[in-house]
Amino acid sequence: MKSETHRIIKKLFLNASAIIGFVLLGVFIVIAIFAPFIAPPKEGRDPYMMPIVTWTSSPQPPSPEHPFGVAGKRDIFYGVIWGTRTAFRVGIIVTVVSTLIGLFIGSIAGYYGKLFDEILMRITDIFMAIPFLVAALVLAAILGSGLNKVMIAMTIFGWMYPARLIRGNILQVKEEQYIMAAKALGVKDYLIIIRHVLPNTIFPVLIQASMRMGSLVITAAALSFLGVGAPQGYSDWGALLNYSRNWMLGGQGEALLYWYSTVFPGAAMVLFVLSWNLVGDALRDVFDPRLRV
Amino acid sequence: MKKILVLTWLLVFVLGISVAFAEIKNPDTYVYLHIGEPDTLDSGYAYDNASGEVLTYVYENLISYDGVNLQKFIPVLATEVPTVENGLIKDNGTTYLFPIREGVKFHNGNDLTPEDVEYSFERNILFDPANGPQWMIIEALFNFQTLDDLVADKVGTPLTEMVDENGNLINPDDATKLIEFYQQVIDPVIEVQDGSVVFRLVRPFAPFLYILPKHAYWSNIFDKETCVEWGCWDGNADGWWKYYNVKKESSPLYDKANGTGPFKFTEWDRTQQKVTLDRFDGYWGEKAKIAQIIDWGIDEWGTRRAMLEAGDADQIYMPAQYLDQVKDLDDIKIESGKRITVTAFHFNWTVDKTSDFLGSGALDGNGIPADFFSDIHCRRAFSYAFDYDTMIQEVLLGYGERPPSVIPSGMLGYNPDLPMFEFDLAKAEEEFKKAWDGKVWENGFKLTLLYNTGNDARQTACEMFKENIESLNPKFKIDVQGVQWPNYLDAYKSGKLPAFVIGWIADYPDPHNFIFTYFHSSGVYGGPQGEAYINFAQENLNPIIEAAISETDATKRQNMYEEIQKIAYENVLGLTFYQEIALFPMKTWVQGWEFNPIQSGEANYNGVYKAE
Amino acid sequence: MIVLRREFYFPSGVEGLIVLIFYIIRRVLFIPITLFGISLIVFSMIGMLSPYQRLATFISSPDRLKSENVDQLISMYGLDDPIPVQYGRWFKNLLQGNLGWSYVGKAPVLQALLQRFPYTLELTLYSAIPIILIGTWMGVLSALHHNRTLDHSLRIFAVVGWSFPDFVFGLFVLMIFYSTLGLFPPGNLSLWAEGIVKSTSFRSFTGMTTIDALLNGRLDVFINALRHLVGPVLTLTYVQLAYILRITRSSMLDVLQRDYVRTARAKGLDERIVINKHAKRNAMIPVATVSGQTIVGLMAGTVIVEAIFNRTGLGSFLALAAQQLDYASIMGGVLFFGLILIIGNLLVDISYAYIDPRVRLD
Amino acid sequence: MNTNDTILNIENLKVYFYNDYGQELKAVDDISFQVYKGETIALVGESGCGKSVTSLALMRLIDSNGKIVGGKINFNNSDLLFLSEKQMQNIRGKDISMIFQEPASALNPVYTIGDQIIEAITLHQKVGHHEARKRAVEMFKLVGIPDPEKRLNEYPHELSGGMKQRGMIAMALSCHPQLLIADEPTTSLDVTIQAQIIELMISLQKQLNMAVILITHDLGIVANMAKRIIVMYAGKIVEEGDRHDIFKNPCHPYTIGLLRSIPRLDIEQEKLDSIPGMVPDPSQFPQGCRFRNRCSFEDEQCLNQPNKVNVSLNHFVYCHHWKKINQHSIEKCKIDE
Repeated sequence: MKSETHRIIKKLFLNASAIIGFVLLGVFIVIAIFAPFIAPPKEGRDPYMMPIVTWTSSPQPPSPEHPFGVAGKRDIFYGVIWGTRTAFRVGIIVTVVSTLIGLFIGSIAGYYGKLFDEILMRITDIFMAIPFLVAALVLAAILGSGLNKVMIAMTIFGWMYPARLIRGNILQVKEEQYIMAAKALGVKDYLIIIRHVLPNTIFPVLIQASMRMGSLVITAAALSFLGVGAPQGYSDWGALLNYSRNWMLGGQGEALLYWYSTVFPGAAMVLFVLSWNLVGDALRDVFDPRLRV
Repeated sequence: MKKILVLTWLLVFVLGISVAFAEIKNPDTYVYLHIGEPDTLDSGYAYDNASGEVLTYVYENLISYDGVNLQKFIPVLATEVPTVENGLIKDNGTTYLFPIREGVKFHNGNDLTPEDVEYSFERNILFDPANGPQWMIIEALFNFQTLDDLVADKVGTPLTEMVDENGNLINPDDATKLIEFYQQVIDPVIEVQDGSVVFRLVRPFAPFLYILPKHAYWSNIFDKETCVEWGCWDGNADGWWKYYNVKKESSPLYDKANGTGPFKFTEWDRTQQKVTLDRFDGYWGEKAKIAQIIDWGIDEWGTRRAMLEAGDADQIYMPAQYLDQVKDLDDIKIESGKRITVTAFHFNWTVDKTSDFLGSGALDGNGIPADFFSDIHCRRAFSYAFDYDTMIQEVLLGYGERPPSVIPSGMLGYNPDLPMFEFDLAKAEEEFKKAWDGKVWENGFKLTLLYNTGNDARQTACEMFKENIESLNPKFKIDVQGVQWPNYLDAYKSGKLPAFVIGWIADYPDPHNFIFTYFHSSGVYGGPQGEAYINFAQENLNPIIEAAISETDATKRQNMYEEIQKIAYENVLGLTFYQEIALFPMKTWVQGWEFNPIQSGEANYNGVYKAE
Repeated sequence: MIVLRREFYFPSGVEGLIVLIFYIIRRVLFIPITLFGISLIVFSMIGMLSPYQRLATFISSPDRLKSENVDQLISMYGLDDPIPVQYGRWFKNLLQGNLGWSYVGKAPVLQALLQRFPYTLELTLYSAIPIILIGTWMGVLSALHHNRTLDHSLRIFAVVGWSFPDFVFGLFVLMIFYSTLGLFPPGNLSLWAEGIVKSTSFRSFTGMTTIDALLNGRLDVFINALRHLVGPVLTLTYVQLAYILRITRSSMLDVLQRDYVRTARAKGLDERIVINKHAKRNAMIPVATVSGQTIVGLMAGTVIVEAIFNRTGLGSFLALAAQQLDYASIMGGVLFFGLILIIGNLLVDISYAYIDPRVRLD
Repeated sequence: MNTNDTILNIENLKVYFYNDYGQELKAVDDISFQVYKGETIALVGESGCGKSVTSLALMRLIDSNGKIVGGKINFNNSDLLFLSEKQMQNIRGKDISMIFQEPASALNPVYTIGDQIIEAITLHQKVGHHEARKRAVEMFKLVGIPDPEKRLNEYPHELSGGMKQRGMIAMALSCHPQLLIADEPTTSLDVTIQAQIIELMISLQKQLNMAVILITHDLGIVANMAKRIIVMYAGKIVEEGDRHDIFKNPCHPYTIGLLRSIPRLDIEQEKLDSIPGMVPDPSQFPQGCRFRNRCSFEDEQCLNQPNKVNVSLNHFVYCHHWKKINQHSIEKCKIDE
């Protein structure tokens, strides 16, 4: 077994994009953990709300006490740092919950097949046929706006992708001999699923989950653009970008006058998504049995 | 093979490059970009700016203001402005006589007749759609807020109970009653009298002329013939109720218009929120200088601004906070104008029990009781805790003024020397200590302030309250929440908001329009201020408001309105934040532009033209 | 992991045709059930709203609304009826082909949808071409240079596109190509071109301006329409590119391992033919499915691009309807999209059988 | 068999691979042998002994992480290692062609079997599609595929294993190559089909006077088809000779071990003899003779590389103690044909 893990680790670190991915992710994790020290919140205040530093709403250029400048009356640096925590919170909770739901439904549909498969897959098709943005907007109106309400919407309309993936994999794995053998031995169904079926089909789901970790941040940003999701002033990159979009064309003839209000949150978001994607790619290259190159 | 395909595709795209800058684009078309699109083109129903700015130039009114002077009228479709002196206002201000101009043509060639004028007003009154503007005319002529109330008073049962929702009588023999109602109550009030139209008011109504001039699109004059042909009320006494409060989209005038104004209605492209008007060459008066108007709703600020810079737009709507983006660009100039509008902060004296913005619902540090603001000290403490000057200087970038109360400057009843609230945290602390005999200061409180997302000024106002009040006492907690418009409306209209920021744009430049709206118990903002306030208003405000409306002597009305504003100040009924000065960025090649404080749009379409 | 989505067998000749027709009938029969399911879910979501919230879309000047008007309007539009009754009323109208009035589109819902559909279709098709072409081209390139600099740089380039919120990138494109260079303006058409399109002499065949312009022989209008398409297409392409690239890359990597590629080489075929003819044809199978999904996904996903570039389209119509809770438009729009999505998937599955003979349509 | 009609002469061929750890795997380490026109030669050995790699090296189709580090491959008196890729492509499929073990995955699933054969024919024989199709039908008949017209239009997944292998053979021989490399052609087929394929290959070889390199680990097939046998172990040739020499008079312990591990019908055997130990890891081949750690006759002399010893005409062995071992095996058991 040793040589196998050795081979994987070696393989991971040979691949340049994997290194970039892991390093970036490490940086973000560190920032997220040490956010209270890097950007200390005012006591008694919700740490996720960026502190108000001025009342004029036009952005101010970077200055010593606001290294990333001011946008929407608030300090961008604080927003970007705490935005890392928001990104992880949104990413992890939504991905984990929706993947679990997806796994549950997908494995039942895939493993038991026939009637289960037909019904569950029809339900999945229905959920997939509803355009996500519309569903999220209506849900936000019902639950009220704010980031956690939007997370619920993303979960309710996010489980279908892992479900379809796991079902497809299970359909394939189900035909393998070792599953027949386990059945022949009289092992109970749910044990077969957990011990035999899932371990062999989990990798693609993990890889897909890592990709979705990144993309959720973008979906949240899109929802902020539509006026739902994190309110202005909340440390969320999407909210920050939603504010700075009105200043992106610059001013007084200088197209890049307010560059900082877009560049810092934008860069944070791009690097965050990039890291997850590169990690996902690296994992797939290593774990996908086919790609033993 | 693939690379070639991609390259050809790119080549085709770039083919049509033509650098277009500097010289005037579309010289005889005026392109104005704003947000949203008209709600309807039926003047009887329309009650929003986007509709107003189109209707104002397609239809015309009996009279108009004399340019930007809102105290003087000039005749339009009427040949003379009725005054007591010229004998056209009689019976102590209850009878108004308008001689109708001849030789005026509608866009489809029909002639303007006095019957058209009578029909226009009667049709709108009998239409009186919910949330429509007709309450102004019904209040002026009949002293009732809605046709429903008028019918209830005259016939005995409200109209809504006699007619089902698709316009049929629930009990057929009510028909005779309703026909009589029309013949005896409505018809005699607006009569054609050899070439003129006579209005008979039930009691003197000082601002009656203010409801009729240009920009008051609810008093537009239709062509009876065309309206009947398109399917509106046919003018007979029988069956008028079929057209009462019909759904907005089923009105025949929803997307059609045939007026006498300087512009013809050409097209309303609802996939692009774009209205196109073309100059009406058969116009009786001085023709418009520009040939075509494009009134276009583009909601994304970045896109509007880019089109202005590139010259594809001549004028755009700009929220104040983006001023320094367009300030010193060479081919763009910025005009400004003070609208007759006031943004104020009001309290709900008895919040609806089911509201989830009360927290625990008691003075225990994480909530407020439903009648928190019925205690004057709480209201006064809030009045000291708001930094009015910073709001104007920093948030509105100096483009705003502070009227003492709800009556904006430039109108009767406005008096800058009336007492004003000032920002003084020390006094705020004193008041909080006195509130609810000390319990507020001891246990603290928590309340939620709501704003509708996208409205930067209202959001900043809430955040200012939060910063200042929370700095007084750590036990004070104010939660600021942004919600989508439907949710804001739900909370505000059902009385769930403890306090709210709201603005009012003048229907017509008369103090009654503001005072009634803000302070009268059945005014638009009366309801949401809660039970306790309605009782307070009924006792000490309604009488004066109603008296002031029927007082014809200007100086007496001025004192009455000042009296009302003093009461409002002493009882801290509302905190007026600002009267906004709007900014209008446009290309330097725009000439003849003029701003009228009462207009609903942002450009005088009949006066603008484009020249270097 | 390349998973064959479903088992389809498509024998050639007449026998195949019969199997195909039966398969289509079976799938088509499912459409009403799925659409019914969608309408139930969406309506129950809307049903959870309070009548006040749902009132918003019916009134135009909310800050002038009087309290007594509120109850009158609620009963007029039947917002306080029990949910099943409202659904029943909506469903009855649906059966008569009347989807109700759209307050957002200011027209009957069906008409509003049909007016906007050609614009979205046009933008989707024009974006699909570069997305799929460049996506597959880069995917193959990066597979052939597995884990070498070209592979990494292509992937990072594409992922950066994917990780950019499209409204940020859209505004960049607008700033560069329109504000500074003045090349590619937003909107559907320039004013003069729109004048021509709206004139009676211009016949509208498909509703898609570029195609209609060609059919009407108006090359200048065609070019102008294309110029207005560049901005949104550029944005959509760069944002959607990464997905196609990744699928092509991993599918290509998998195929290059296969024995038949080695057989092809052993036959003495030139490397280019081995890659383009033998390897690519197999690698494109999963890509075809994904491209089908991307095209259908684009239909709903162009909301933000339509807003930034001020283009008419279904996406922004639906988003506006959802924001204002205009339930008739939401219901109509969601069913319309459901139909497009299902038919789109059906077409993808059928094309699947053509591309991959192993696939059986049973 | 005179030397001038040698069509293939491999001298000191070395093919090394580099794995993820950067270690060098000497898969084929200094191999030399000749192939004569119209002769079938068998490369025999356990899997991983380098026989497939040798064949791929011949076709210059080594995977990206491998390299031909030394030696010469003379084919029709030109060294294949110095040919350009273009020249090599002319040879592949025309002069030398190859068939593989897994017919199921060796044919491209998305093209009909007809397309794939016609492609090879049109590539090398510069004939029109119609003519190529005619020749493909002929080839199908030659390899015994019934109803060739219909079969041509079918996809690989519609054919049985045996049928696919026949298709492969038809494709390989469609341009009448001088040398056919058959890499475990029958391994994945069931026994009855195996016999048919072997008969087919034998008859085709005679008809087309074609040299065949048969790569297999199944000595049964070798006994039927091959004239000369080369036994390989851990990347090296350990013994080479005519069929008679190898089966009758094996000298290398590994060859003997192999022969003894074949189940025999004609004699009573309670237990099969198997060679103790495992094939060494290619990254750590033992010093000197690579079989020594599994050889019961091992001594310190085996530490240095055994050189090529000529036992008799055309019979060579690479072992210091071959005489002793040979004697020992003759006494131990009579092994007949």
